[in-house]
Amino acid sequence: MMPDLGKHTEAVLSSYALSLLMLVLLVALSLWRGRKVRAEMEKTEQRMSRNG
Amino acid sequence: MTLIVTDLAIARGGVPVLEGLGFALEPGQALVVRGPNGIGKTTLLRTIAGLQPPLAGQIAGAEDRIAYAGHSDGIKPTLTVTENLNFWAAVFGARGILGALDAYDLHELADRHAGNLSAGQKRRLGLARLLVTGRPIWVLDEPTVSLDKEAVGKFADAVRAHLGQGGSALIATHIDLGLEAATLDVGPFRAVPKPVDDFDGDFL
Amino acid sequence: MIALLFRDLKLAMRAGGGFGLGLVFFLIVTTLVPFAVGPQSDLLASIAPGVLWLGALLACLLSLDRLLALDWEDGTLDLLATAPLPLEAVVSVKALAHWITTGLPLVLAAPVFGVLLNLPGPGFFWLVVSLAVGTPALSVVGTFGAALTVGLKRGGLLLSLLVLPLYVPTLIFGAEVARRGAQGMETGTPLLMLGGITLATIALLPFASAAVLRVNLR
Amino acid sequence: MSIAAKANTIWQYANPKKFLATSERVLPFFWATAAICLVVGLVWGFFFTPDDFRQGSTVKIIYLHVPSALMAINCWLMMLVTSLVWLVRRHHVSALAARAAAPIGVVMTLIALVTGAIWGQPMWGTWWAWDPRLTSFLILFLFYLGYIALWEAIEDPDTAADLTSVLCLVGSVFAILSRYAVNFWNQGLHQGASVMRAGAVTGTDTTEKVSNVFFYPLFLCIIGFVLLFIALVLYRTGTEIRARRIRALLARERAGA
Repeated sequence: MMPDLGKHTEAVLSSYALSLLMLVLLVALSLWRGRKVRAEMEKTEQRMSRNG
Repeated sequence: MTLIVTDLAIARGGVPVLEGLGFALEPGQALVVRGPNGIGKTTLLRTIAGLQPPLAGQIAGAEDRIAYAGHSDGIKPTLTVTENLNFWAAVFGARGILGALDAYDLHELADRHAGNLSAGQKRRLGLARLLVTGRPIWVLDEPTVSLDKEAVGKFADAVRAHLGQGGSALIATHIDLGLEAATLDVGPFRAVPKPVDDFDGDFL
Repeated sequence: MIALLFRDLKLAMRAGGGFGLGLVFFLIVTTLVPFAVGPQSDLLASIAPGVLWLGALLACLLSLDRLLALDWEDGTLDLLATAPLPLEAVVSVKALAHWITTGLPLVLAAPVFGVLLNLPGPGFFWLVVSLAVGTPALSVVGTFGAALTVGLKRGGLLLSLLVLPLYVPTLIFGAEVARRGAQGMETGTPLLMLGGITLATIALLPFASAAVLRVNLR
Repeated sequence: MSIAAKANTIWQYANPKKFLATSERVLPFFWATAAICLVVGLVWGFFFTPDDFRQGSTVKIIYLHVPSALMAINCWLMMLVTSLVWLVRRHHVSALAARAAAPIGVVMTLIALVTGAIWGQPMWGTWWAWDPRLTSFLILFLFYLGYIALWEAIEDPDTAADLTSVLCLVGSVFAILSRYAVNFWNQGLHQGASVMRAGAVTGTDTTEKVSNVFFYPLFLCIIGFVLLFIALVLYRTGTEIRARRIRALLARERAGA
């Protein structure tokens, strides 16, 4: 299954690993912050509409 | 020329504080702005001075005719009193500074470095600056802070003289200056918040 | 405008260090470099143009955060904004005053520091020329950075981060002129580019600086 | 502020609420297609393309390097456009979109730099060379950092939007200048990159057929990066809008109290 990468195995694998890691981190952080902010906004809106 | 403000709305830090505010300030008149702390008096004066744009409404007759004095006086501590005044006179392309020194009794201090002045003396210097601008409309934010009774009297005299020459003044202050001035209470113009459940381009 | 220029110069003289600070920093850089890279004179000669340019640039950067911050703190900028001077003129004059107090002394002192770094003979002329043509751009760009960060409490580091990439073209062409001059090569193209950048920044950037300053004042 | 609410104009999305509603509807589509394109493109490129005869298996790095480099530049372009829209038309969503895009640009620039360095090591025998293209990306990286730092440093969001927009404008001009200056300064090792002629990238270029082998998966990866970028920008802009709304609500609460 794994293609033979010859003498450059480390270079190719590490660049894939690092790049994908960075992409996944970016997406995960975006989603995490998005969820948090959304929940916080709903909480604030509710509190303020209750208090007038 | 009259300063006319119509239907003015202003915001501080993105939150509307005053709205629907309007008045006219004729030459020779003074108008004292009153209102509780934090209602937006400083913001109002800065808006009229052209330092920040209004949310809505018009300000007519203000362009290049306003001398503004805020909380800080723009005094350089390493320059002498004379040098400070001369600088502003040159910037405004105005007449000499002797009248300004007279009005606030600054002759004795003329060669002192502004850094060695007391707070009240600095304030007098800051107010003297208004006289060298040659501008007809004074917009003053708490001008009497750190002035003693005598200096407040001098200030009132200077404003009276200014009004007598056809100038006008818009003053935010809490003390009674003994001027024959109309009062503008900004309290009733406090901005009414919009309902919470809807929001548009301004997020409110 | 002239009044503003004279006031700024007077302030720089009185405050002490206005003129001196940049020069002292320049001196520190040129003295430390040989300790760091070794005393071989041919090595020093080959890196001298670059080091001198870098020293000038850093000395410029060092004095930027005082450029507008002092006038901001004591309310002078508010008052200047309501004065008959257009803000574009104010920032241009400020940049000019900064150049006279920082850039000009560096240009004049550069040959002395060139001796310290064993700069080859023909390099002196081109070093002075390139600094004279290039440092005004440093002041104007720096004024833009100072206007961006003027309202911030700790704007110093941010100012450097914002201004550094903007200094790259000037540094490249300026150091290139000095380097080619030192090696006795033709300097026309980079010198033209350097002059072009300087003229363009002087002509255009004050508008951006004034716009940014207006935003910061409101 | 009056909202240009004419139907069928792009400006209706300047209304934050409208933007949130619409982006919520289209986001699943973008996430899904981005994932499909990226997975298919990368798997195809990694497992089912031959090695280049000169560069060996390192040619596979191209499927990450070129798309991320493209997006690093396109992201800045997008920020430039949205900054201009904010300065001219004062639509808050536009400024917030620029803010939301900047960290994506940073990551793209980083990926391009890191993969470039890893690729450069076996090819040029060095991790880092002051090659014009690499240097330009380093400068771009600095621009991104400065831009984000300025956003973070300023309290008032409208002031921050104005200042960062002007910085983006001025920065763009200087970025182009730097590109030219850096080219002049060092002619460089990096091959001329015209992605649309993939043969040139691999250096083989013997027949159209060979280059196509690399080109199709590369094209798919580029599409995937573009879609991922769009999805991220839409999502993150929504987050910024909500954060802004919280801020406004809290500010109003303080003012009212």
